[in-house]
Amino acid sequence: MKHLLGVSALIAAITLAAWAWLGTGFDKLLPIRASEESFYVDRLLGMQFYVIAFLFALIIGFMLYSFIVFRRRPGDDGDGDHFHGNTTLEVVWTVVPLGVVLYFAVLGTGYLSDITSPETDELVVEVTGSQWNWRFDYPEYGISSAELFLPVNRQTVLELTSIDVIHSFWVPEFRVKQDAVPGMVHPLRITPTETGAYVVRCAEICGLDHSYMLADVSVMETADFDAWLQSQMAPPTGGLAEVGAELAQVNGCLGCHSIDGSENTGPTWLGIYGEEVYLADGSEIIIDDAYLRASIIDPGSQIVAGFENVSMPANFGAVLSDADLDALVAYIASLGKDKE
Amino acid sequence: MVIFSLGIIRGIVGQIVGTAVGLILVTLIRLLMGLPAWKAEPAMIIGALIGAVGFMIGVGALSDWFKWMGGKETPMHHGPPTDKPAWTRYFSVDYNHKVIGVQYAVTGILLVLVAGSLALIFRTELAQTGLQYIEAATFNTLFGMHGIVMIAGILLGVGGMINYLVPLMIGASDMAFPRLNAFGFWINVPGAILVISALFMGGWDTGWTGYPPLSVLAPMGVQAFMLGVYLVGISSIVGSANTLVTVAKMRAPGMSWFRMPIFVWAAVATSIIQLTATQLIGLSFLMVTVERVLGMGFFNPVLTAHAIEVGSPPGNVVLFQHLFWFYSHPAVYVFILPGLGIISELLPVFARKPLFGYKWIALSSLAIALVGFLVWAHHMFTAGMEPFLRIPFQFATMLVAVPTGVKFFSWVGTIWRGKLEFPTPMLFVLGAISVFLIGGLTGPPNGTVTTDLYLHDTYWIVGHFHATMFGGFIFPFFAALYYWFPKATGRMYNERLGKLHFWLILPGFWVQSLGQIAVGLLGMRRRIADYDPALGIQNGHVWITVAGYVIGLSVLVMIYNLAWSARKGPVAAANPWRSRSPEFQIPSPIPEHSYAEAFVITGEPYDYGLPGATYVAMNPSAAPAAAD
Amino acid sequence: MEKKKSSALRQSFNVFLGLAVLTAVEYGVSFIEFPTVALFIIGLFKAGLILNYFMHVGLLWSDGGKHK
Amino acid sequence: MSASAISQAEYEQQESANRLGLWLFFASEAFMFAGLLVARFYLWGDTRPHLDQAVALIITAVLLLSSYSMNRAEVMIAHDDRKGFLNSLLITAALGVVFLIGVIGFEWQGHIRPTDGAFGAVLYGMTGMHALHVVSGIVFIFIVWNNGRKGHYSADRHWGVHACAVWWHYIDLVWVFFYPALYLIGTAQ
Repeated sequence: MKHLLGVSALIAAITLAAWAWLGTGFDKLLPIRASEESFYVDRLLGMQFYVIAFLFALIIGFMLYSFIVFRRRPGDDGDGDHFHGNTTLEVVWTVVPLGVVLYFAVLGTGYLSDITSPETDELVVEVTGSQWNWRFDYPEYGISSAELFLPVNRQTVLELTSIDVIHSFWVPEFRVKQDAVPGMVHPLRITPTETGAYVVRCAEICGLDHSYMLADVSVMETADFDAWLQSQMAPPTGGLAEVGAELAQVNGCLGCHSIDGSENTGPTWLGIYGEEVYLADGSEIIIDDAYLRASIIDPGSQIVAGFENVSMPANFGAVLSDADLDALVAYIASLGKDKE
Repeated sequence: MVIFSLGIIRGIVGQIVGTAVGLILVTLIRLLMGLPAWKAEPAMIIGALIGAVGFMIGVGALSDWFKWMGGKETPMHHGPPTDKPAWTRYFSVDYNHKVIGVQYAVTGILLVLVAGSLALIFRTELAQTGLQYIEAATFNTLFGMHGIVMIAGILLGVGGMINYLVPLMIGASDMAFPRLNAFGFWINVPGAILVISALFMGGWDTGWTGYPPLSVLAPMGVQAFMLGVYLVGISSIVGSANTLVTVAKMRAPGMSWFRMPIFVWAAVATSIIQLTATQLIGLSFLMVTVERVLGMGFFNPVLTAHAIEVGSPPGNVVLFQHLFWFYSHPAVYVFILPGLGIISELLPVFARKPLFGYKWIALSSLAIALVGFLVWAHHMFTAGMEPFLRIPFQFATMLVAVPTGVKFFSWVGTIWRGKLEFPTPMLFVLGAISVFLIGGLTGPPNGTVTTDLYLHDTYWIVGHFHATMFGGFIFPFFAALYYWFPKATGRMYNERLGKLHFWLILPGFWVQSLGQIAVGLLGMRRRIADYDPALGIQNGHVWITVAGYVIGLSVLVMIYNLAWSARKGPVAAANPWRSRSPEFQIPSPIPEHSYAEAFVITGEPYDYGLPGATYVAMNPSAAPAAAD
Repeated sequence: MEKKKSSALRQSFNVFLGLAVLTAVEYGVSFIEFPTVALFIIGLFKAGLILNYFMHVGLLWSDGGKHK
Repeated sequence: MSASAISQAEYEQQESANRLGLWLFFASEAFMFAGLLVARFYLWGDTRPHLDQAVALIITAVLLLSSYSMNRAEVMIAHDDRKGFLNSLLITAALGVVFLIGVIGFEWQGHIRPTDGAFGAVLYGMTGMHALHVVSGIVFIFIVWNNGRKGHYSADRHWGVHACAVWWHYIDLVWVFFYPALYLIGTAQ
């Protein structure tokens, strides 16, 4: 009995110290909360941390106490007390933890439905991942962007997909994440609560430049967001080549194809138009409009020598319209002329 | 040539010859079919498979079976080779389970060292933001290689403990199938060679999980890695079948299921998982292989024109994850259950008390193994599987906490009111409990969908996972090495160096683990070569890296200690720990044929502190016959 | 001895006949609207016949394996 | 192995361990075959490709017949009829070869190619994996036949024959589930 009192006091002391530390320090363990979802996640995580702190104290308390009080004294090589177990205790420490985990599972289920349920008047943003680029489309407004702009305090449903490998959309300040899977569209609902600048970080290993698969996020006041929409919906002022430059940016072409002649994963676009090049199969061709169009739609068909091991997503044909292709080709052609 | 008397040398030559044969064969077939003669990947696959067979033929693991096929008899040879030095048996096919156990354990330690060194390379890179020492492509290969070599090393370590200990503990003369046992060990060697050779085939950038479509697009190294895993998987399957038959059929008289040493229960639970689930990682990797080589689109969402014409549905990348995790989740229980068995085995000895709640601990191992089959999809909460599946898998996952908790509480019950002594094995057991506690308690937040949506694919998971592996395998494995060292070598290790090892690795690991958890909470993603300093995780990474080096140093201390003590250490007593277990009732080192005469079990295994209680009656012919 | 042999051969043939009939039934069942469950149940029956008569699964239990 | 040096009791004890080991291997393989079935239902759902039903029925019948002849072989050796045993074995192997010809020579020459999306992948994956096991069974039969020819088996000691037979039936058992999954369940596209 004396021992049980002692160990209880030790456990209580460790638990209270841990709880006191959690009370002040929990928020510092995590990034700021910038979405409604983040408050749900943090509340559940906080509750779990308090229980974890107690369980940690429970086991460590018993162990520390035993090390000190039940250690073998020098010269004593006798045995400990002989008891085999206690069925009541075993049942208790099976049933009580069962109750606790079930409680948390039920709680978690409720929270999950809170953070995944749709609201009316959602803003729809289509998010497309590709190696190593994020592209954001606003289908209601016909806008594409390389940066994610969101209005504050309005639920947005991100419809995630990928055109090559699996990526994962994650903004730590928003907490929730969802994989962008090729061949599927998965929704992720976010209601930003703080204006400011954040970063999308790809959370699923997606190849060479996975670490750098980032995109800027800007959460704005509703009026600012509307203004941004208006500016984007205005018809393009520049020529076809400017539209193409924009498209190259949004679709992540420039991740692999440089426009200044520097070496990268794919061939540089500088001065490429009108050039004679050797293909991987040894034949020689001239890079013209037809070749460029064909290579965007089916990159594997005519690979330039030296780039045999590079794989470009094979389904840009599905995401780019004919007009888009014209603009892109015009843009590449404009880079060719500069060199001449 | 004297050197060819070593099986392993013949095996490697066999693997080289076999690989060459495979390369030539594929090239010839392609020529005959009128295709371009050289295509690297099919040639490499066939070469690797024939190479593996070549290794097994060369090392001599198939010789007896070939004779059986011809109807010849092959008497079992037991004992050191007669025509060459005794140490050569460790480098050749040997059928004694104690030799095979040592082969497993030493190879396992070697692989763990390789994998740990790889980790230190990319850990050094991560100490600062930006890329200083290695390129992103190298980094990506290294963490995948670290993962899979570590897994192979741990599987071999588990195999070492089971092969060495299970027959000794149940009083069997050997494993049920000694030749299969040797085969099971040796197939790991070409497997490991293949995995490591991936480094020279362009590496791969998918991590050890090999998710398609990335693994379909990755360099050829991914193929070598998957084939290597396939071979290691064969070892798991035949080894576990062997263990289960041994335990079922070869227990000493009087040893009922609930009188077995508790480690045997852990071995049974582990073997059940290995026997069955391993098939599915093999299948999932095989599917990736045929998709890469033959274009079979299990996981390809894009259809060809002809596929649309015949009305085929597309492939589905999530299918891979279901198949893969059906093994790879239970696999972590394969790693930890034997470790937890070691903890339960050693605590009573050093607390001088019966194991608290023997039956509950025994059955909790089975419960963990069985529930472990129902939780795989908790790795896929964000993966885009059917959303309704998330809830049942969340509940099933939380259930794992219950039998795990039973173990913790029973351990506490075992040391409570004991007379604790703290030699190195006991220190490692207690350290294991503290480390596994971190791993266990960080589990439920990942098992709950809502919080996992944040924690998934962050360093929190890395911290959680390493804590379960160190607490569930590495620490108990070290405890086992020190504890059974006198039985295996007949000499004692150096206690001072043992304690130095412990007092380096314990704080080292705590810092590393808590550091990983902390940077993960702040937003550090897994598997990235470079991170954003704006997250405020730079200092955390420095701590983790330094701690990683301390852990590495401590392991070197252990290796020096064990290698030196095996030859120069003081001669060990038969039973240095005053254990009741059968293997401690016979001389150190254990003779070639462990038990001169079969023993009889007459009592409970852990009756420390009960005067006059016997467990093992070593001379049954002299003692009164026991009731069976 | 010869008697036992012929009875064993007869049993073997009867099991074969049973399996053949069940396969024919399977083929017929596949033309009804939702055959999956029915096919699965017939499959289990066939598996049971093979396991019991052809593979002698019972030997696993009957031959003991205890130390003699 | 026909080790005459050991007693009948020892032989039976070893056989009992062998049998358990073999069945554990079956349990293991069952998970792999189940994984293929899972892939089929996950990817195909309630559809299936148009396949040649006649070929399917014939090869299924051939495999069933081979199971019957394999069972006969085992009954024969259990009653010391060596000639009948060897003949039945050869018939079984021949039927196995016919099955392989059916799969590779006819089924695989249909309009579905391996590269045809989920249809091609699953069809060739399942039949290919099964055919690989049939090949292993035929090799096993020839080893047993060769040893049987040399008189290595007796009514009391024929574990090798038993193992071979059970392995062959196991391959048939897998086809019991593969056949409806590939050819009968779902709507043909």
